[in-house]
Amino acid sequence: MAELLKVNDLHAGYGETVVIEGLSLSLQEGEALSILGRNGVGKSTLLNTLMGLTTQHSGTLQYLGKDIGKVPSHERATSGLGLVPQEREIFPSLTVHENLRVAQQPGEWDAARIYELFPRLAERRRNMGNQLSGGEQQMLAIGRALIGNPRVLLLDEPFEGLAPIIVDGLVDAFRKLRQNSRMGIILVEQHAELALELTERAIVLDRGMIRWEGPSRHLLREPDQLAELIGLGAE
Amino acid sequence: MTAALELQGLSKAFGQLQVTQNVSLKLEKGARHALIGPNGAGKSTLVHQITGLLHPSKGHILLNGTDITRLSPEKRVKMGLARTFQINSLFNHLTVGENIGLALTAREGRDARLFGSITQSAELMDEAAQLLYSLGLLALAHKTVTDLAYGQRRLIEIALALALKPSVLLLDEPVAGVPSTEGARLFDLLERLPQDVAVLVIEHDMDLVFRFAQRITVLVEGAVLVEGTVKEVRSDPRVRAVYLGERHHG
Amino acid sequence: MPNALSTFLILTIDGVSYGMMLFLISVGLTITLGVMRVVNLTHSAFAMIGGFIALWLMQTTGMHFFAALPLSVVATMAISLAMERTLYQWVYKSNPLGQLLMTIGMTFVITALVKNLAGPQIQTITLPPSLIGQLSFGDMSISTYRLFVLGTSVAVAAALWLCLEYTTFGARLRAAVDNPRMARCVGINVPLVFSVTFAIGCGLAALGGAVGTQMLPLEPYYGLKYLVLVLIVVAVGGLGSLKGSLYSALLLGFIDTMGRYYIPALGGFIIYLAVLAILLARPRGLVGRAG
Amino acid sequence: DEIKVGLLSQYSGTYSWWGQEYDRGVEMFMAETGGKVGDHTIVIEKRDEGGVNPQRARQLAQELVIRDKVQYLTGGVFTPTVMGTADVVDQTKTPYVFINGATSSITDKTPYFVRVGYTSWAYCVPLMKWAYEQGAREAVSVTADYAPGTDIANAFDTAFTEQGGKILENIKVPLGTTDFSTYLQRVADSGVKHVFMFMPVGPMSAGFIKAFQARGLGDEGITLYAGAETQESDLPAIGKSAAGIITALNYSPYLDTPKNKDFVKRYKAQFGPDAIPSLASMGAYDAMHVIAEMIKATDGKRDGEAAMAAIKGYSWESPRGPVSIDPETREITQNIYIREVKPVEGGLMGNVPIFTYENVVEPWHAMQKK
Amino acid sequence: MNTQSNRNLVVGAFRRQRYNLADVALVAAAILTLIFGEYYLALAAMVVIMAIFALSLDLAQGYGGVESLGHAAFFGVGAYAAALYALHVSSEPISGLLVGAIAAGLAGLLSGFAVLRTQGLTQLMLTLAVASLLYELANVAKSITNGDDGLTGYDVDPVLGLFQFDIFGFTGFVYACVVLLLVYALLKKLVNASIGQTAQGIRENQIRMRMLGVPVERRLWLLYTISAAIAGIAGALSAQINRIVGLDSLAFTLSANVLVMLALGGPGRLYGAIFGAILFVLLSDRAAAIDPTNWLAVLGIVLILIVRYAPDGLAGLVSRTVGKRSAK
Ligand SMILES: Nc1ncnc2c1ncn2[C@@H]1O[C@H](COP(=O)(O)OP(=O)(O)OP(=O)(O)O)[C@@H](O)[C@H]1O
Ligand SMILES: Nc1ncnc2c1ncn2[C@@H]1O[C@H](COP(=O)(O)OP(=O)(O)OP(=O)(O)O)[C@@H](O)[C@H]1O
Ligand SMILES: CC(C)C[C@H](N)C(=O)O
Ligand SMILES: [Mg+2]
Ligand SMILES: [Mg+2]
Repeated sequence: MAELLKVNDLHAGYGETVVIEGLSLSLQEGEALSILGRNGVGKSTLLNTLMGLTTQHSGTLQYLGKDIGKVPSHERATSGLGLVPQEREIFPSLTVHENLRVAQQPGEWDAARIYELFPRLAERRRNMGNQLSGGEQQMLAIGRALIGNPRVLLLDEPFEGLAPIIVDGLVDAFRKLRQNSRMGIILVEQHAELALELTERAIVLDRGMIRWEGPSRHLLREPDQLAELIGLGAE
Repeated sequence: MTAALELQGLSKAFGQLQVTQNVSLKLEKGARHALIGPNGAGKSTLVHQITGLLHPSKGHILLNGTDITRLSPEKRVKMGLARTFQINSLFNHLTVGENIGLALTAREGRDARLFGSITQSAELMDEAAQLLYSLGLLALAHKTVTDLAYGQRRLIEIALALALKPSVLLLDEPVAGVPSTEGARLFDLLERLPQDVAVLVIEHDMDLVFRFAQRITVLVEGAVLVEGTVKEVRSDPRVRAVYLGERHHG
Repeated sequence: MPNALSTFLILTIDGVSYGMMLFLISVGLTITLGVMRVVNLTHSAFAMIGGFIALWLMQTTGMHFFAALPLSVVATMAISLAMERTLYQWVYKSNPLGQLLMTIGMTFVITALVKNLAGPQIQTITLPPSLIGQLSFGDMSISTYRLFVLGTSVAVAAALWLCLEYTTFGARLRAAVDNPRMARCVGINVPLVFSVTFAIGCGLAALGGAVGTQMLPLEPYYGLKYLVLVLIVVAVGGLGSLKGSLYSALLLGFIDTMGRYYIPALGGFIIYLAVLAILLARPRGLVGRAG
Repeated sequence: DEIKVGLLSQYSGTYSWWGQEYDRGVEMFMAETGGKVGDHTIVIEKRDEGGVNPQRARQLAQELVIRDKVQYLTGGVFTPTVMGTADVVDQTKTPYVFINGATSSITDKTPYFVRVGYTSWAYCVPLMKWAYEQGAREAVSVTADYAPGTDIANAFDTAFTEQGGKILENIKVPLGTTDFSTYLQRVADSGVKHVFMFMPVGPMSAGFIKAFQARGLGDEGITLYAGAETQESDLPAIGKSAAGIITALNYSPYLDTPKNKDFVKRYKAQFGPDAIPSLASMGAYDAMHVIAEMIKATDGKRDGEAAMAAIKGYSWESPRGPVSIDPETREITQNIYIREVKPVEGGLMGNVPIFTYENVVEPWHAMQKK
Repeated sequence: MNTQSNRNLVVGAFRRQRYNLADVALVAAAILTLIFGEYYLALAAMVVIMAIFALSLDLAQGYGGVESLGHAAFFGVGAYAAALYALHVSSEPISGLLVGAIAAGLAGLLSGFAVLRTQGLTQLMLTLAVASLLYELANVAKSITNGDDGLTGYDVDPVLGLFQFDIFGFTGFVYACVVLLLVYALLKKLVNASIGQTAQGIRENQIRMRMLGVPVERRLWLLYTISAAIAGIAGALSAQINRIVGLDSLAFTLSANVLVMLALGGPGRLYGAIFGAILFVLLSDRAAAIDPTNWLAVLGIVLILIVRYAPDGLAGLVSRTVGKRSAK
């Protein structure tokens, strides 16, 4: 089993500001990892750093054994990293279909499969990106990441703003995806239980550092500890 | 008693797409009402119409008994309507404090004053501090919005609406992106709003909705599917089929 | 007295061909400004560079007009590419106001350079015999040159429209503009896309500059002088809309021509009145894209 | 002593051709004299008027006189930029020998103005006479829509009517026009055979003439009459289509006089074989000549009144022919040449003199007196 | 935490334009000019006039986010109004300034109706169109404005009946400085007041401002009118000090120049406008004297470098080095 990602003593942030302070983790092929933590602890920043969108101050970042710390974002994307950003960031002046088309990379996912996963998008395929409802945008953001056929999928709160029934569908799809492919997944999610159910390993972040790391099952069984880890800390 | 907010047969289309179809809805004073429905059902579009950012092609909107269908957005706000946006709409390059300051200035009708600013009013500054404190934002008051994490920005979105002290408050997915514990805390805060404030909330987190709402309207493809109490809606098989799915029927 | 109808027809053709030439010169800016959101006030200077290169080629090497035309376009594209890779990297990073200043600064520098190289006097490109003269249709005669301008512009418009609306490149470009950060995340090489697009925009300007010398003669201050005209066409058309620029160039060309003939007293007013009226009625321009 | 002379010209913008030409005229004078008048040395302070900007011209004049202590001003491209300096010149009694700016009334503004260029009337009156003598009876005038244009339209009309002709229509073209098709359509529709034009030297002139020929109006036998529009520097851009245009002006580089031949030769030696002097470089050269005369008369002292008195009635031999300063009006009395654009040696086109109206006294002032 | 300190947390979150070192430096510069720059006073007065003009644009653009390529419209209207007033009504200068301000303010009020409904490029073009129309109007109305030749021949009385305008520009400079000082103080008050904050809010997010109940257009209108009136004061000053008003005071070049000044100095800071005016006017004067032919290239290079290395203008540089602006 190949190691997809290996992060060692990473320090990163925005310009001078350091948000991630000395974080290490690794992700194996076919593995799913959830990242939990309160608002503002640096979950998104971590994903953004993997994608090359922030300033990396020190530490190393390896993808398939190669250091990608200096590789530009678009090359990371074409070589197999895919991001569903927290704020969706749909391209407003592209239609739904074009939003998918620009992200297409060779592989099993294509527009037809995305439309199958989200029939709603098929109905709206001619809408401009800024003429979508919030949930539709979320679906499109997920579809856009999938159609890039990534080996590592970075999901930043993908279930936010979706109708419960869609979340159910997505959860099913997520499970299926995990059975059928060797994709590695990093999932940032505010609904901790849901995230823990879907992944085998979890990391709890606090102020850019790992506060807890272990099997997801463990936290599911210990709701008190979970609450303590991600609940309300000192104000 | 006149309703705080009343929609009468509202309709709206984008080209072929009928986003709002003959929607009628009534919020009494102090109502705690939820609007739910599938993605793209037309919930946000409805809020846009109520606040005047979009114009319905048919129907009327009444605020405390006055027809506001043709009024400009800002007039509606002055009459006691406030909203939050599903996608954050803040003053990104201003500080958190300045954001709230703008809302308070506007509410007090001081926004055109050529001299003097609200920083000179101890009362209003205390109010701002109080509001920020209640949302856990006080320590961030001096930060520029762009330097905040998403969840923190969500809270400012709500703070801006609350600062207006509205009589009708429309919340478009207020806690999306806020961790569940803090989301719950936020809803507590909403519950503690003065008794005469009518709240209409759009939310996909059913735990919160079921706890908070007295009545729920379900919107599907622009039309009202059912309206009723939590219990009625929750057990409605149609709602389950198109929206709730299996996890939330219990 | 010739009859009023044929006068009107001749004026129509004048107006349309003038409008088409405006379109050629401004369409590149529609792309850089409207699609790439770069306030490129150097655009009209690139038109001038194209014109001067064509002129220089024809004068020094005796090259034929039809050979000099594509060569000057290519040369201008090369120059623009070199500038894009260097100076424009700064431009992209600044806000609209900063872009405005930087690019106007570049126009100043180019103007001074051209003036030192070519002198302050005006110059025009000599047309080949095949473009000189008139074609007669009944009792109306139309200049061949104007027909040539018309044909070239129509071809360019069609090609561009197809490229931007129907190819993946077009979509990627728009994505890169909407949100460069996210575009990179879906694997779009944003700098490359920008370079190519920029060069195409400048190449078009060069074509317009070289073809249009009969109507807008070359001189060092060309870049500053016709800038406003070009900006007006783009604004009236609606940002980023090719169709919009086409309509607006045609409309303005037509209104200007007709106005000058039938209401000469309004002379210089007419175009600004038209702009004011159109933009008041349609603040996003004739074909305004949302967002 | 060091005598400072302020040179106001156009160094930036569309009209910077004037800057180049004034500089050359001045440089020729300096090269010829070594910049010396007796034991005084002339130092030139150049300033850029930057377009038709009377306010700026006034400010520059003020700074030149007050701050830089210039004793004389010269240059000036447009009527407004010359007029703008009037009160500064008047208050500080600084003689201003202006080279261009064709409105007659300029010299009335202050007794310290003196003209070495020409006025619209000075060339329009002979041109109208010539046109009438060649058989023109009905004509239209096409003029740029700004003050000098209006002035010239007036001059055309008065002078042509006086001869017995009739101007059917005055077509005004806004400044900055590039597409002349409509105006030419009006010309065609009017059915006349003679067109008097006035445009500022530069793109508009060239554009108009080209469009005139491209529309086939020349081929239909319509004669175009002009003044300075067919500058030798612009003729290459106008091309062959300029052939046959009749113009009237106070100078032509193809004047067949020894003085002018020498002038052209020295000009080419100094600025390159392709350079051809123009009314502007010639004017600047003469302006320096006048200033030198003033310096001589005052022995380098700052005395505006004495300087002005010294050149009233002064006459000399200019490259353009014999000239003198009218003591009353401070206008220049000079020959006006009727010129035709035709091929000259070197494969070029040029304005070749075909007739001379000698010693033309500025007509507008003469008219005012009546 | 007590309420007092909580309140201070909030109050401290508001960034304000205080008087700072930059202002002291400017006053010192003015005084030094007066003492040592006796031959440069005409130029210095020009700087001051342009500073007022740039300040007016800063209010509309730097604070209100209204983009303008036609601000000369108001400068010109103010200038012509003051000149015509001096010519036909009274040559008293201070009332002349007011007349200029009112006329320009009216022009702002009227054109604001058209301009403020739009944004971005459209707005730029509308401002340009308005200014161009006024330009053409002034050109056509030769009997009133004297067209290209420029309006001259009016007298201006001594300021306050005491200080005669002199050819050295002494009175002119001091007079302009005093006006600048007053305008500057007024603007400082304005931008720190509620209207200033409202303006920033509108610039940041119009829709949200509406959703706070602010009639956005009306507020911008107010701001734009004030800005126009101040531009009118600058124009009127220019008319009184220079004794001539040309069409160029309505021209595109002037509009473009003032925009450049503001950007050089740094918008949204007030003293930036003053820096920009100083830099631009001095630079163009010096460069033009040294090499009139190529000064444009010099200006171009300076522009490029400033935007590159001091993107928020000289004022930004200053505030970064002086560290005055309350950051973070
Ligand atoms: N663009 C930015 N510039 C500067 N600081 C930033 C920026 N974005 C985020 N931060 C800061 O970095 C810290 C971490 O932010 P991040 O967005 O990674 O948090 P998060 O864990 O994803 O929070 P949330 O759950 O609210 O999305 C926060 O304190 C935030 O204020
Ligand atoms: N400007 C527009 N033009 C065309 N269609 C639009 C436009 N704006 C929104 N729509 C469509 O209208 C429908 C309703 O959108 P709306 O945002 O109201 O949905 P919603 O109920 O709020 O959904 P969500 O829960 O996902 O936020 C969507 O299908 C959307 O695609
Ligand atoms: C450039 C020239 C055409 C200027 C004109 N002679 C004038 O008086 O202003
Ligand atoms: Mg986040
Ligand atoms: Mg919604």
